[in-house]
Amino acid sequence: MNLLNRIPSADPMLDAESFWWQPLAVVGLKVLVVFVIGLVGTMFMVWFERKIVAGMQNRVGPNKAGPFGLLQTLADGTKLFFKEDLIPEKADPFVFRIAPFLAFVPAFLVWAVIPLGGDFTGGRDGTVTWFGQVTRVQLADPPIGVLLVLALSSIAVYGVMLAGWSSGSKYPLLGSVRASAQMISYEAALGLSLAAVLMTAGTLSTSGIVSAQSSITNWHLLSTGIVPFVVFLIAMTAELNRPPFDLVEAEQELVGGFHTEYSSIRFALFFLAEFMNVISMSALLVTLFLGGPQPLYLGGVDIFAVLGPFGGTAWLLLKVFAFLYMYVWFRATLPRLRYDQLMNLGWKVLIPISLGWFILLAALQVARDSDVSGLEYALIVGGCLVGIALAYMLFQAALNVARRNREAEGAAY
Amino acid sequence: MTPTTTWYLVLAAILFGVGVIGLMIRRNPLVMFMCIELMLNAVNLSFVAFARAFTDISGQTAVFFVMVVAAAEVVVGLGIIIAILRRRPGATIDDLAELKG
Amino acid sequence: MTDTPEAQSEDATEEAEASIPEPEMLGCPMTESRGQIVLHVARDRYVEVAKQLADEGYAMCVDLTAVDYLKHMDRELPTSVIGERFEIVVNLLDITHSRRIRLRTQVPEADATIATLFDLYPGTEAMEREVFDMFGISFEGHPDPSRILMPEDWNGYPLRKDFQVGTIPVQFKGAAS
Amino acid sequence: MALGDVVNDGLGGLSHNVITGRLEDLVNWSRSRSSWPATFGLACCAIEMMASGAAHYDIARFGMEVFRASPRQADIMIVAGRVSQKMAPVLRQVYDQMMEPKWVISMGVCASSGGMFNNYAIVQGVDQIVPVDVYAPGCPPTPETLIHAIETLHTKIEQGEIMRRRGQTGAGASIHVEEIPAGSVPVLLGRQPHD
Amino acid sequence: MELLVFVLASVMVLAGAIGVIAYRNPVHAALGLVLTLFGIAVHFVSMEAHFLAAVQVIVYAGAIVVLFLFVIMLLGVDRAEDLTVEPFQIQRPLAVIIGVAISGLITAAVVRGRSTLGERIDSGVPGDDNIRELARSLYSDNVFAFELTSVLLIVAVVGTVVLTRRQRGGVDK
Amino acid sequence: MTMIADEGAQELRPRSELTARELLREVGSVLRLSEAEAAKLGDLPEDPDEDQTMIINMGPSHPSTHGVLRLMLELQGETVLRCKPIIGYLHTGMEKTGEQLTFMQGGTNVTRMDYASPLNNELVFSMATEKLLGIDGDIPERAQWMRMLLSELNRMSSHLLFMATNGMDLGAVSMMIYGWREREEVLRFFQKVTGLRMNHNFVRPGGLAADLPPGWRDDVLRILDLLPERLEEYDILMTGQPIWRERLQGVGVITPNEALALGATGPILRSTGVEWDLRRHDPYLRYDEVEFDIIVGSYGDAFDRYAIRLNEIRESMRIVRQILDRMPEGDYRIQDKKVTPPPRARIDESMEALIHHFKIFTEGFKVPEGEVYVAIESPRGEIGCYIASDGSPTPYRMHVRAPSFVNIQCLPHMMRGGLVADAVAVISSVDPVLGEVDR
Repeated sequence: MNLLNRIPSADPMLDAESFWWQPLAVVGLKVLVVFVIGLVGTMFMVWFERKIVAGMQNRVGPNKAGPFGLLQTLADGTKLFFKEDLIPEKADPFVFRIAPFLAFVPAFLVWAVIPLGGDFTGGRDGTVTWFGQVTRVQLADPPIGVLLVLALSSIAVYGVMLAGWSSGSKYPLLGSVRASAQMISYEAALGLSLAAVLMTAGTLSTSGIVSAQSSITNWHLLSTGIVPFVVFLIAMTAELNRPPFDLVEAEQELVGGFHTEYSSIRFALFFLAEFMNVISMSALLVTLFLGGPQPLYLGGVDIFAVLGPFGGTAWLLLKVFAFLYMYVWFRATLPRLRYDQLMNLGWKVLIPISLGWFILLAALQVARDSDVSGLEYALIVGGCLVGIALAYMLFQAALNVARRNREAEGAAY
Repeated sequence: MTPTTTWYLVLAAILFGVGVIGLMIRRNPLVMFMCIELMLNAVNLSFVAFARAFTDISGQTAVFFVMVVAAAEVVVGLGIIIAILRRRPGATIDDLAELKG
Repeated sequence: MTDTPEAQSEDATEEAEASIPEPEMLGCPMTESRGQIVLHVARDRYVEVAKQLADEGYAMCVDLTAVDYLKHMDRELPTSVIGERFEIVVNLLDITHSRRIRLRTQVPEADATIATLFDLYPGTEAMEREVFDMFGISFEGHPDPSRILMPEDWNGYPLRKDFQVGTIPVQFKGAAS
Repeated sequence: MALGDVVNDGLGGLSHNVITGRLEDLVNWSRSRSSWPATFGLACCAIEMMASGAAHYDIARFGMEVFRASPRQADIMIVAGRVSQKMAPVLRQVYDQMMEPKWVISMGVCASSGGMFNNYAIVQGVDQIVPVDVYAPGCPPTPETLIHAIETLHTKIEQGEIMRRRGQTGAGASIHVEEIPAGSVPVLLGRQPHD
Repeated sequence: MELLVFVLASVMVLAGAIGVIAYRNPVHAALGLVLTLFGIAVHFVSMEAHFLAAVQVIVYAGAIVVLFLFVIMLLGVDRAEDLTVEPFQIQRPLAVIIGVAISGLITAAVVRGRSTLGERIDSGVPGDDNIRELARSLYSDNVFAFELTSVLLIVAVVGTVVLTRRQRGGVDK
Repeated sequence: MTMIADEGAQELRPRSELTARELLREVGSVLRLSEAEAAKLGDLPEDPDEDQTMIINMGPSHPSTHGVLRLMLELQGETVLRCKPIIGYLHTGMEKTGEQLTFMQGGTNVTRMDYASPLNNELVFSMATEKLLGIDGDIPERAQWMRMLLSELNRMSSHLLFMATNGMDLGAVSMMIYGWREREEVLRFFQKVTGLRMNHNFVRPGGLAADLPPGWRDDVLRILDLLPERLEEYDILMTGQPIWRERLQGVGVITPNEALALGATGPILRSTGVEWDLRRHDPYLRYDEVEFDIIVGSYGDAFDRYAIRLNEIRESMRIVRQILDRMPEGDYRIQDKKVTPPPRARIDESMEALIHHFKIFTEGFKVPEGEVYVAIESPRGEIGCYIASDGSPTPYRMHVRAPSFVNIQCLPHMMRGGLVADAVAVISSVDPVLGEVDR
């Protein structure tokens, strides 16, 4: 057992028996590319958001730092880096120190399993050949790729939670309790809508999911019937603490939320993590529902075909970009939800909907597998719909009863 | 030298022992719960090790069930702790004796 | 104010008119100031009169303030009213008939207290606290008789006429919050 | 360049060479391009301060639209409006909570000198409590005036030395404010009221 | 390489476990538990149980320990426990003895019986196949148990809600 | 006072018979706790008991408290049980300063109280002074209409400011910028007329400081043409927005009786369904000659207050259009030598005019003895000015009845039972201007 045998174990495509430096070079190159894309993307995202919001508000936006203000993020970062750092007296020093890293590292790691490009044209499986190595344009392709993302996003809670707790002051604590409740609640809806995709694709690997979406009708956006996509989008926005779900940082209510006491480079890490998360989760959304690097044939033409091997990457970036713009749009227009409304939306709307839809999809899948006739198929669908409708009515009735009980118990508060 | 199944089992044994010690010396109900989790994890580890040793997936299946049961147990246990700590702040495990009714 | 000859002559005419009974309302002398009705209420009938007015429809107490007449102890007042240093001025409003009335109550310096209107008009809470803060007149029965505008440990009552307007050095006492 | 200098003064003890000189320029540039203000609106001037963030004036051009509610993350405190005796300790506390390097703009005459309110309630100049870098005149200063003040401050930042604390350069945060024990009788200076 | 992974992960596991029982502050203890859980997840990966590794992180680190932390913060019971006070003098040494004895016994049993286990059999089912096989096992052989766990979970949820419900109209969460 | 010992009925009286004080005590939404006591309670609850509540301080430098309002909130979880507004962080001693300034200078002082609608402050002070002087019936027509024009434009700018801050407090960041954008148009007109964007000191006893500049009509028309479509944008962005409605509807409810008892005026009183607007019910200037509607709500919640202000902008625009049609020619100030300084041109020619000018601006004019209370409708409610004069050129006592100061007492009643996020919406919907609260 040598070193080389294990390094690419996450990437079974790499054949370790060939020259030793080639797999190493491939892996190193990938790590470098992912790291650079992550950082530059985040830098660009911060600038992009400020510029677009400014545009939507009839303002100019940053334009003094570098051409078009492009270096604004660099200025922010450098400034924060050279600012005085402080650990509050009441804080728990150890936890206070590690919390920003707990928020930052998972945000970065998500990139490892996102297929960043590759050749998916004409039903190919997205492999490319570098240094004589057949590989995917993806840092690692573990068989449980999607679960890894879920695991990372559940770890990201720690950064927020511990940051608020360790600050030893009231507003951050309130912020972190809010944050953890919110993230846990929406994780369920996120997972359920994800399950719909996994069932349709029949695999947990991200590259497998992309390969399964070979044409636009196969895109999970359509093949799972839009609903999981919408649920995933909303739950993801909540998971990212982006407006209109940014209660955690609700400046008007909780000053700065969990990072109120943070300054200097630690604050910069939270700041970076937030934007990094926005990009990486958008990329995940694109991977899961919109075919990732799969090209979109407009009138039978792949407009990025001219880019050759980078066509897939261009498609991915374009799709991600659309979602980034949408997030900025959300921020510029939507008012913030209230805490109880947020919880209601998560528990009483999104989870039941995604659960019901998942059951429906599962029934269809079973029907398709057991090769039933058209009439039976329709019956199954109808039965499912009736069942879901009944369950929904029962659920609503239960909610009403609960509310009435609560009011009867004393609506003092 | 590669680790064999024995190694994993020994590690699991030590982890289990640590869990036992923690369970006995700590008095904070929350920390005691964590010690129980440690012991469960030791068992999980050994299950997976056995599963690989015998090339039988049922070991992993068992781990799956252990996890689900652990989740349920933690939920109920924390519920009880919340209910008690709300009424008697700073309660230690000895105060749980009132559960005997 | 009454040093001038005109004022003295006004006094004389007032004495001459003393035979004509002064206008009254609810047993209080009533005067008119620039077309606005003013009731001069005795301190012990203050709440009672306010209650009667409230029953008459003056549902809202728009304003409650005070004046320190330290330099004008001999100001012009109805004959039955003895001028004191402080005066509480209350403006009531009747929104159904769109009419206003003003109450003026004399409060002596030696015993700068008066009953609170909080029972009738809860909206006077902040106003009475302000008067307490600025003039040092305390309101009996007020639920929260404390300073409202100045820091809690402030000395003196700024709107009294013997409180100098002048600046004072920063009283920096460390943050309170 | 003696080692002792470095030990005593940190990087400030180094005679500037290409690397440290460029670094200083970079840091000063970044500080001036990204000076986040703390939200500290008090009175009329706060309205104009917010107006300067709006569409017509847009201080976002200087990267300044990031009004931080938490003083820990802010670089500039814009004291916008009159500071009362009751507010003074709070203001000082917020200033103390800000991290170095930090700057203060005193916006408007009330903050700068008490303005027309020469009376018992108003602190006659916020520089009695915190060190002020730039005074913006006007009552209230128009957004243009505020932007001019900000640009003046930016020039100041760009010429500043990064490693020297303000205490050493004389503009220091180490300003000592004498504390008067609570409950003391106010000393009346100022003019007497009219008779 | 595998040795290195084993050693590092084992150090994580044991350091975390000792942290759990030694830290006075419950939050720190919970962080120790997280460390242990990660170590175990690494072991799972190196034993080709990818799915379980992911579930370990998601369920244990992402839900159970977060729940612990949540309760600690919500109740404000994060004051450090005084470990020096011990009502039963005998309990501590006894605990150590029992713990060491249990570990020792199991270790002895394992070492004695290692011939039955045999040496490492490197035919673990990798990748997707592992997940498929696990799924087949869950949904065919153990489908009854699987359904039972769902009942168990529902009972747990309902029970907890009943347990923690405030008597008078509580805060609507 | 003697009380006859009467046992009376022992059973509980029905709620309707309770005095207002008993009612409030029963409801108990105001936190009666001094700061010292609050400090003693400490930060976090020692015993997380079931009934344990947490005291939390919002402000004075908190982003959503509109300056320096400080709220002491008693929270259970995130539910607000009781609260106590703590004010005075912007106390400026204006009433004391007002006693030092002549009636001529007084405008500079009062204009800085409600800095969102300075012209209304000047107007009420000038009207009180005029009433004391006895010249309130002689103000020229053009001055009256000009005052109305400025007052209504100021109402628009103030309500636009509310739109901006309300949007900001609820997290609609763009709305904030839009509000400022439109307000800037009005301010530009003010700057042209008065020379200043805020704190104009333009309305003075006897009339105004200057006539309208040439081309003013086009400027006003430009604003009137611009605003309606922008207001429709607001409707799309906020009024029809489900999240916006969710956040505001049913939040911060106050009943008409509570509002009356607490002395609340303006949009707060109107949101409860009470039709009370001084412009209609106690007309001043020439408001009885223009047509406009009083916007009244029905639920008394934050959404009603928002909608009232939004529609009042539209009503103000209607009034302004009528003013444009009817603006008479004539003098912009009373030609009373006692009060009015001589025109600039005459100062160069005549020595007497110069002396007269000098005397008016140094010594001021003497105002006859007496006391008067004048109230007008400011964007926040009834702003009143109580002046007691002793015949000298300075007021003996100058008191301003500030609408925000009284309205802010509604906060505890509106917040009770809401969440912290609601508290923010409630503060915003009351629209307090702290300069006016603390004076």
